[in-house]
Amino acid sequence: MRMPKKARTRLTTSVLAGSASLLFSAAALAQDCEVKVGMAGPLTGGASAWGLAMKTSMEFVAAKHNEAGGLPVGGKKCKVNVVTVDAQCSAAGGAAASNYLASQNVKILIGPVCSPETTGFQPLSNRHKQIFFNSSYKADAIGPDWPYGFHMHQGPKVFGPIIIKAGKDRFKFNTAVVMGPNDQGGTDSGNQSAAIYREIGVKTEVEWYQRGTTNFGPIAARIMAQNPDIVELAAMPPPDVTNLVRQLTQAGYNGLYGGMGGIGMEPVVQGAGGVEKIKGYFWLELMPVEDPGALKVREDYQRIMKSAPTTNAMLYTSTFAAENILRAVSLAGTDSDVDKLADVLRKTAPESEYFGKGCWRGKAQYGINQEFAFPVGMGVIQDGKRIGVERVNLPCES
Amino acid sequence: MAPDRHRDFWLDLWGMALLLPLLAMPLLFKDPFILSLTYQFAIGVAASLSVYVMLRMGLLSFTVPAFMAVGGYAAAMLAKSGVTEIMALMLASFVLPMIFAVPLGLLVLKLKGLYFIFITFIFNEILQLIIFETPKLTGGSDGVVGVPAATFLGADLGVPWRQVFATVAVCLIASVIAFAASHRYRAEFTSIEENETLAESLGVAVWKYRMIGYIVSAGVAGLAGLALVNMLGTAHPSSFASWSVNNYIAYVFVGGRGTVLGVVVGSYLLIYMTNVFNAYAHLSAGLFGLLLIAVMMAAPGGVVGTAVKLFGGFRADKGDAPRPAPAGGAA
Amino acid sequence: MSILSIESLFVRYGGITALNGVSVEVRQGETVLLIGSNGAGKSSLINAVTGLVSTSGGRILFEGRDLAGIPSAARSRLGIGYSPEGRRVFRSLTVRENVLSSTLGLSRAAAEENFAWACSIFPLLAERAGQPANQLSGGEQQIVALARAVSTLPKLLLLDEPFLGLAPVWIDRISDAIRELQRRGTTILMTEQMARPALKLVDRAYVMRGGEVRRSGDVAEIREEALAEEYL
Amino acid sequence: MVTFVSAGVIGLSMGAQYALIAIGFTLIFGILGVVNFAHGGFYVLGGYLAFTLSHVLGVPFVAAIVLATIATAAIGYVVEIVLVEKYVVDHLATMLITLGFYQILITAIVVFYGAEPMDFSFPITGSLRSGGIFVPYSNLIVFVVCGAAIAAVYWLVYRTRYGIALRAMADDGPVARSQGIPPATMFPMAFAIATGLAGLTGALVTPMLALDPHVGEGVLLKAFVVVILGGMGSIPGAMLAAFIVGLTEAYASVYLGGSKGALVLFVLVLVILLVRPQGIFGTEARKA
Amino acid sequence: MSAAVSTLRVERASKRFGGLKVFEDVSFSVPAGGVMGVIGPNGAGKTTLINVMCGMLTPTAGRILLDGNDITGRPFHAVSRAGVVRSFQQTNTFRSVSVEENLYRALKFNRLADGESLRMDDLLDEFGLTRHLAEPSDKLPYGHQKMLGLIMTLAARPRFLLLDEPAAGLERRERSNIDRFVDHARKVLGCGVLVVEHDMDLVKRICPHILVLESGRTLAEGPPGDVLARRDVIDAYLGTSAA
Repeated sequence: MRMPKKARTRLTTSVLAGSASLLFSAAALAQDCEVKVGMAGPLTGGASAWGLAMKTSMEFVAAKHNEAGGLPVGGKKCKVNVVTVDAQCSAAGGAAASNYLASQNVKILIGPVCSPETTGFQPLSNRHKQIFFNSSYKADAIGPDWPYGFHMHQGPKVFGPIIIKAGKDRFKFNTAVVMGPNDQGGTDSGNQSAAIYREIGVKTEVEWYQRGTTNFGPIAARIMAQNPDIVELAAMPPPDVTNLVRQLTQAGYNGLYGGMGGIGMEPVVQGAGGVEKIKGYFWLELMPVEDPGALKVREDYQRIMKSAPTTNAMLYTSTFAAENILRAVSLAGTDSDVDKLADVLRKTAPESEYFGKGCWRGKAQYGINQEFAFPVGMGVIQDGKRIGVERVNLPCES
Repeated sequence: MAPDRHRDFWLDLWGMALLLPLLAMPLLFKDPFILSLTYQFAIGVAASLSVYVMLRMGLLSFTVPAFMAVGGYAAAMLAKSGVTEIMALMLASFVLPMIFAVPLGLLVLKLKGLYFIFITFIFNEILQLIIFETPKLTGGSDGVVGVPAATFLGADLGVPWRQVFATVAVCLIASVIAFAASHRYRAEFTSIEENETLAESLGVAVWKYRMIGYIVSAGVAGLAGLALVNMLGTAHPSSFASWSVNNYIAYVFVGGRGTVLGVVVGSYLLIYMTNVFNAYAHLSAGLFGLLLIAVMMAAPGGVVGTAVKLFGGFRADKGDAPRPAPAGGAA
Repeated sequence: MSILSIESLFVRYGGITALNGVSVEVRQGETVLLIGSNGAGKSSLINAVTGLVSTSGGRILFEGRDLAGIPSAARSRLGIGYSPEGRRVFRSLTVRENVLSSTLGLSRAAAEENFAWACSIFPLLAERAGQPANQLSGGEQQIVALARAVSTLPKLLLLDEPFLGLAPVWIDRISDAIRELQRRGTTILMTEQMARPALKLVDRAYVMRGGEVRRSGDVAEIREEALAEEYL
Repeated sequence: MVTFVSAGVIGLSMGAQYALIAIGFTLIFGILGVVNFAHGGFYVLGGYLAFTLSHVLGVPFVAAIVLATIATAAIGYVVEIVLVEKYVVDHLATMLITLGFYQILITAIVVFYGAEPMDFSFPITGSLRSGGIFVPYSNLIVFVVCGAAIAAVYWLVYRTRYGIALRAMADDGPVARSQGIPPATMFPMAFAIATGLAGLTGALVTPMLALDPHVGEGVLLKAFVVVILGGMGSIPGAMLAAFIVGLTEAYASVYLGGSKGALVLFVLVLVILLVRPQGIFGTEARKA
Repeated sequence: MSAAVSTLRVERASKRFGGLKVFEDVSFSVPAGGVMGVIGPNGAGKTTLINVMCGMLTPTAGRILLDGNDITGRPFHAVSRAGVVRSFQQTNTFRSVSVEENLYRALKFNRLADGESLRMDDLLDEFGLTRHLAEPSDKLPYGHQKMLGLIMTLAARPRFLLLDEPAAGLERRERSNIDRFVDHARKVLGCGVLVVEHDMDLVKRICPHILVLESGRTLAEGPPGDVLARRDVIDAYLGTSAA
């Protein structure tokens, strides 16, 4: 959990960093070798927790290389610069972000995050030839239409059946309510989860609420009236999860929770008021967060960035994506020849200093093999006890 | 003659003239950032002119995103159904919002001040919810995606520079309509704003002009919606979010609420700064807020309004002409 | 001794010269009347003293102190009570609240004591204490406005058109109330168009017209025929 | 039946919270004529201050809430003097200025605390139960505190001379000044009371709901809805409308779902306003 | 265009606001080309009477007839178009714009092609406004603003003018401008004029016929010489008291 101890220093540093980068970008940085990578995502507004987690992860990996003297590119060691842009969680913002990064000659980036952003970004990525690693749960997050689009983690369609099946085996549930906000970010993920629950024979209702709902009391009462065995929370942003679980707990809800989309453990535990209050929760971790590699990420982050890493689950996947982006630049010997970069990416299996090797997948679902296939984690809380996060291997397709 | 009327006309004309270079931008530049700014400018100006038209009568309308959505979705659905001719799209996205404006206008135009603001704001919220609740018609929260590029007399406008050009052209037409209407009815509009009772005593049918203004404002917003949809290839609810109207209103006020030039300058300034700020990640919103406060405190009449006040001779306080009664005054 | 002396005061707004070098004197303990028809500048003068309109020339001395630059609220606290033209009671407040509204500068005990005192002069206040002021008749509202103005025990009471729009029976009642205040030693500067009832209440009068003082003097010197001439 | 009663209980609890937020909002409007776009921001600020005090500095929860309330009030006081006072005659300028301030405030919170939701929880958990009907203790406490705060505001506004002065100010500013009511102190005080109420609500409610930098927007929207429904500037109107909105939202959400429930609420508000444009307790449409 | 026996008639009109009655059962008529004065102490209901006649307010009872046609309840602007035009007590110009723009607007709002020249220029010259055409109207001396507002009413080609305290705020020497304005309106447009006024000299000068309102009732009616000498009228102004 983040404490505001160093808040003042952080404010000062970010203001300084802001003004410094203003100066530098103006002076066009006359250094002999520089690599530019980008980040686009929601940096302001309600979804900014995700965007900011991605941003800091990208900056962390870049700083790590810079600390080691630079990223080796074609025999030289290059300074890594991260260009970030706020895509504002809207389609127009996504499009503007693509244009902005193109004008900054950024050809490879991490993001966008929100489904609307991705909707706006995708068509322009073709035009500007930008490799982007998006993390949306859009049904067509990647696809043959956007050859430079990569997906930095799998969607519910991939891990969902495995984890929900495992969950069902463990907890035996027959009725489910899938919750989500009534915008694209919510419905994309919610509908996919609902489909999977239905596929394995669980009677499933979908409940949409208005984005910006401040009090989930009434919705909790509605769920209580439906009396499901399990409430699936994956489509909700973390504060909403906490809010809903709190209301459900108080309403005397005694059922299970599912977290099929990377919300992690904290929001549910926060909401329930402690692990011991939860009858059963199984959730997806986009990375196996209890592997030693994950702990190492946090350690290194703290050391290099001089601040605590975010609690957001996106930290690990973003770090993984950032590592692979820089690795591809290094291998391809360029940060601007997009086709060469894409080629390198497709041909080499993804690999991480922290998490080891992965592979590519996506052909069957999206028609294009550009999604990281990497073991995910399945976390379980049962009868008030944290059972742990176990590694779940996902099939490669390459 | 009347120097003030003419000066305002010239200021408005200068505003329109400042829009023309936007047409040249796609021909001259390839830099995507410049092109991106170009179409954002064009759409921003058209949307804020929709606010401006109503503001000429002293009404601050928050319905702009809703009308933009009506126009944008109309165009998207039409294009999806195979009609991609931009003239037809423009007709649809101009006329349909105007038709919507008639019953809405009958409902709200008797209101004034904050009640008008709040009710028009509620329209936006309702529209967002209606879009969500009608997935068959509007694509719900996913919006209408894969909208084919518009054509002009059979020529494909999908090529990037043409797309920007077409967007700018649509917005320019919208701006000309707003400009023309605000001039055709300038005397009536500004009289209603300044002294409604006197205007009425001289025979002005106030409700009629309010309705005309509202309808024109709706049509102009609809065209801006078309431009946005054409640019993104998507009619997406996030493009028409309620809070986006705050931006358009800020453009008008920061530039100067009295003239088209003010609207154009405000839009250019704030859209450019937003793009610059967006690179400052999570600080961007705060920087925008700082800019807003700085301008409102340093130049309460907006940039143009204040410049006119400083350099523009006798007709000083046009930019912020009729100040509302002081708080707690006889209400 | 002069409690209020106004020296060649000018007030201009919106192109109108409302006061054109007017001098008025009010001495401790007396009641002075400003009389004249609409637009004579009576209310402008009163409002210049309360600070609600700004002056563009001349001086206003209250107990020898120049009021220039002192905000309206502070003038009230110096001891200037004011009952505005048209009464302007706080419509959403009750009668009691109206009377207490001006007592912010006093201690609670003092405020309550003064309210009780006002009730003793105007029994109506006690009867209607809890009623919203907008439910009262014009005459009753005038009583409330008067009570509001005197509940701070001001050194000088400014009374702007207390009879405006009132029926004769109410004019008498308001007159009685003013007499009661006089008995208790209140110094009053009042304006009125209704010359006859007003003149019965005052020691001296200034006849105003077109922003200027046309004549002034003791009540005996102001003849009715002359007044009729000013009006009709 | 159980659901019906539960929804009612929840609706009342939400109504109390909305009332507290909306009273402040309407107070500022009624007295200064300012639409405070930063009102939701003060709610968020109250939450973060209470969180910092109680969870970081270890101040007892009750004291943390009191301190957070006082601090938001103090900040509101300063904001009025520095940003609002000079532009108070121009509704539109103050609208944009408070909007700008809101954005700065939220950005500062993101910089200090990050965008992640805080682990801020109410010290008391559990529910009062009876035959399937439940009332969470936290809700009960919030309801009681909100009720007490509303009563306190009511007392302040309707039973003290200070409150009389505030209402007199809202009723007829110039006459109020002439009766010795100084705007230079009343305006910032009114602003401080209002922002203090928002801060109190935030401090009290965010541990029960959720605390992240952006929860203020939904709150501001609710304040809008309540205040127009009740009549701009009317405190009793805001109280009544808050409960109408709370109950409507609760019942519509429970029986129709969250999304349709919101639609029902907005349409209801629209219909009421078309029948009674000045709001339930509004007297006349004030020009802006 | 003006009919031979054109009149503006108020028939048994009453107006109340809630429980408060402003005037009751007032009847009179203004003949074309005639000038009628309405006087009375403050609060007598004079301005409300004009508001009712011009369509800004609807009377609680009674009718307003223009040439025998009922115009009661017609919208304000429509009454103006029909030829019953009012002026305002306070400044009655568009303050932020120039004199010329004010006149331009007034004419633009009433594109009435027919009819002889309004000869507004004569009045502008006469009242010294010609050299101020380019100035914003709120920078003019009050007297000029007031006259400008009156001239603007002519643009509507009124057949009946309702003047609400035209002389209020004017300096003594400027008041004869009102006489000339009324004269002009009658000569050029054949206007009937109703004047609410406190300046009795002016009333005596221009009104052959006056009506005295007191507390919402007609107290007296007739030629000013007779009416103003009446005891009850003097009492109404100076007040009476039982004491």
